[in-house]
Amino acid sequence: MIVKDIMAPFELYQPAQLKDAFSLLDSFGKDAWKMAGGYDSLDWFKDRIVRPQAVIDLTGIAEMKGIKETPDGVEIGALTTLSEIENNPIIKAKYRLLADAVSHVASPQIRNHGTIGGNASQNARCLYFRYGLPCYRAGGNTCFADTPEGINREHALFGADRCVAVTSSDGAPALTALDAKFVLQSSSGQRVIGAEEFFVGPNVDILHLTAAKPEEILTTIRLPSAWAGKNFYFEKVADRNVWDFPLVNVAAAISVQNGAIRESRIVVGGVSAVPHRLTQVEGIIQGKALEEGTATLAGQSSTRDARPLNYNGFKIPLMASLVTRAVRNATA
Amino acid sequence: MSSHAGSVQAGQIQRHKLVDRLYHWVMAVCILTLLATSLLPIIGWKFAWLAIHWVTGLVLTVAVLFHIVRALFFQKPMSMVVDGQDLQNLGSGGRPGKYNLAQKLYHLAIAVLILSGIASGLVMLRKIDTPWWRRDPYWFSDSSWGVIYSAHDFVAMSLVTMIIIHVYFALRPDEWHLTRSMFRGWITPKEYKDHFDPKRWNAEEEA
Amino acid sequence: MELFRYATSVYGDKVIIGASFDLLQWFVGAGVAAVLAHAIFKWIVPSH
Amino acid sequence: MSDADSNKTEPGQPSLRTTRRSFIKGVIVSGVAVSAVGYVVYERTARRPAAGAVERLITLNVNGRDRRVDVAPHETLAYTIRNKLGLTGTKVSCDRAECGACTVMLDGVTSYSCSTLTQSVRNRKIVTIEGIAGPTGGLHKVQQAMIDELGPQCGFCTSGQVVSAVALLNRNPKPTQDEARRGMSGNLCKCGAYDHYLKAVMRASQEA
Repeated sequence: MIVKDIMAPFELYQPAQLKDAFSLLDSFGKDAWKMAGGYDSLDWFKDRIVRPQAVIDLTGIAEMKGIKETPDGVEIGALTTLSEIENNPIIKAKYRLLADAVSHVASPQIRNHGTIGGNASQNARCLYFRYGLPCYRAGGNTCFADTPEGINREHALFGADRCVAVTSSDGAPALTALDAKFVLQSSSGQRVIGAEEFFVGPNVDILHLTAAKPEEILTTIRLPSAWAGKNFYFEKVADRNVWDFPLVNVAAAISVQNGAIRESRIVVGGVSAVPHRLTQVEGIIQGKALEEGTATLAGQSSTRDARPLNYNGFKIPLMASLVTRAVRNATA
Repeated sequence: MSSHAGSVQAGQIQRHKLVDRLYHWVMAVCILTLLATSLLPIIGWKFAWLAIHWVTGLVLTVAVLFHIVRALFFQKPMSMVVDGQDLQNLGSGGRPGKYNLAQKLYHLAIAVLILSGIASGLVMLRKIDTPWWRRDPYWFSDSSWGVIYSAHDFVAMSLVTMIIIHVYFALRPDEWHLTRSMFRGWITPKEYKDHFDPKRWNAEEEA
Repeated sequence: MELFRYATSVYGDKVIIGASFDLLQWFVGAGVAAVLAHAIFKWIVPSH
Repeated sequence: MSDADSNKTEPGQPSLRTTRRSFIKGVIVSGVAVSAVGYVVYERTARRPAAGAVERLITLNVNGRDRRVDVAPHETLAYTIRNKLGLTGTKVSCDRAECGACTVMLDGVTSYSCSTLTQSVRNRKIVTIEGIAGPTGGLHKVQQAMIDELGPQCGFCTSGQVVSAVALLNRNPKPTQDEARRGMSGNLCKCGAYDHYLKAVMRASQEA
């Protein structure tokens, strides 16, 4: 229920080092809430849907900030703000796809404080879930969106399993297209997983959109050099150009050799709980000449397995158009 | 105990026919699969469990239906029912029939649990998309669904307790003749003489 | 510790949505306890 | 003398009545006093915060001045600057980072103060609409340009619009129309005076 007053009280912790954050997470367990930029977190608190005992403000951890080049690509601290990424010369030169994508997030003020880690890890925007209803994603046993009366124009075309919510991140499809690796750290060590493992669908975990465990912190995102400087395309379609989450967005990274597509990664957001990678389409266009026919073929074949709900059928032609444009217009 | 028809050979007294043993093991695999697919994700091992879970549930349902029909009409259903003699034997220490009191009570408890698990599970199938129908969460009110889910959850957790107890008894040396018979189907004449009351379990007639 | 999981329904009522899975450890414990009790009983009182 | 007459104030004469604004500020000042008393009385008996937990009495750098203020852990910056520091020029409208009325600058970049915890900006330089002025202390050129272009209608979004525009021009003194539109895109105007604000930004950028 929406209560418009100040938030319920919580204890705030501002660790300056990762190890302090881990010990806080270990001692508070389920009662802790990890907060980065805070724009999403504070909405949960204000609506009193999430009432953590302890909020751990990660923004003081210097080791999780900044962009640096490494021998095999670029490392982006999870606390790096979207504005910094958008304006970073290395990202703009080598991974323009990500700079493009994050420049479409929300509004300037939000980009100034929203972090790439928070953007990639943000929870579903399904209005029933955000309203605090006891749906599957909230630990309940029903879905309010996938019903005859449910308003589901923003919901999933692919991979729905009881829950039909989608990922609303603009950064996530771009990171997936760039084959980013996610570094998750906890007091017991670290693991590095690919985007396909980091983002999880409701069939695997109906309560979370990412594989990060409660005691883990997403500290770093690594972009491999394999996709640096390839042909990129990002486009987002939303109801408004500012603030709104994507209805559908597309991020494509295409490696071209002698006018033919050598390899590609095309990822669509807003159509599934995870960034929806078009593995089949990538296979179909591999080796084909980069021309109009290939682009049309990619678009047409992209929506083959779509299962629309009552009100989101419009996403099918929208997605097909975006994929066509991505293949047609991807440039270095 | 001389030769009889079927697979029973000299020196072997048939206890469980192949079809009954198969049923037991099919049920065991189904229940372990159902428990693994439901409880492992809860304790933190996440995987795509739902499809395996409901398909296994349907397999178990068919197996249980088969067992009910077979036990009621083609076997001796009374051999699994607690009778007065069982209670008298509690004091006197007399030998049981084909199944002892503990087995009868265990069977009763498992029957109640699995039948409620299947009943609640079949209703819950209405909440998911299957090849045969689209989900309809409005079949019952929120709280009715909650009660059904609670029943299903309690059955699942109770089955864990029951399986621990079952495995323990199967591993006890003084019950090995029973455990072996669930693999090979027969017991030795000596085991028959030592553990069972021939008046209450006429193995010759049954075979 | 609660026996059930609850949620707030569309109409603002507290509705039951399932059993609490915190109970799982108690069910496992009950099984282990029953096994131990029987084993100790059989150890103290040998069968006739 | 009718009621209507008694509410009239002669033009040009200073009003002796308490204005709505000064009344609200008085309430805020007394509120600060009361909460400070609570701080003195109760803080000694309160348990020491755990390691890493935040202190309540902090120093904020607002508009170039260091201000000591008692801030709860769950307090938003908009709440602190309006209700504790008395800087009511910053407005709160949606309280959900969706309108821009509460825009302030943190280390020169704009932020929605309604959705920022005060405790998380302790070490940053906060600039509110009150801290924006021209070189001689008068109106900032953006403010003058907004008056000239008839930007504000109801005026509720204006302080946010000014802060966004000043931050934009500090970073990019000669924006193109598209850059200006993009820079101002995080501020809603319910009256729909977007073109006026945009023209004002362009006018201010040409004056520099």
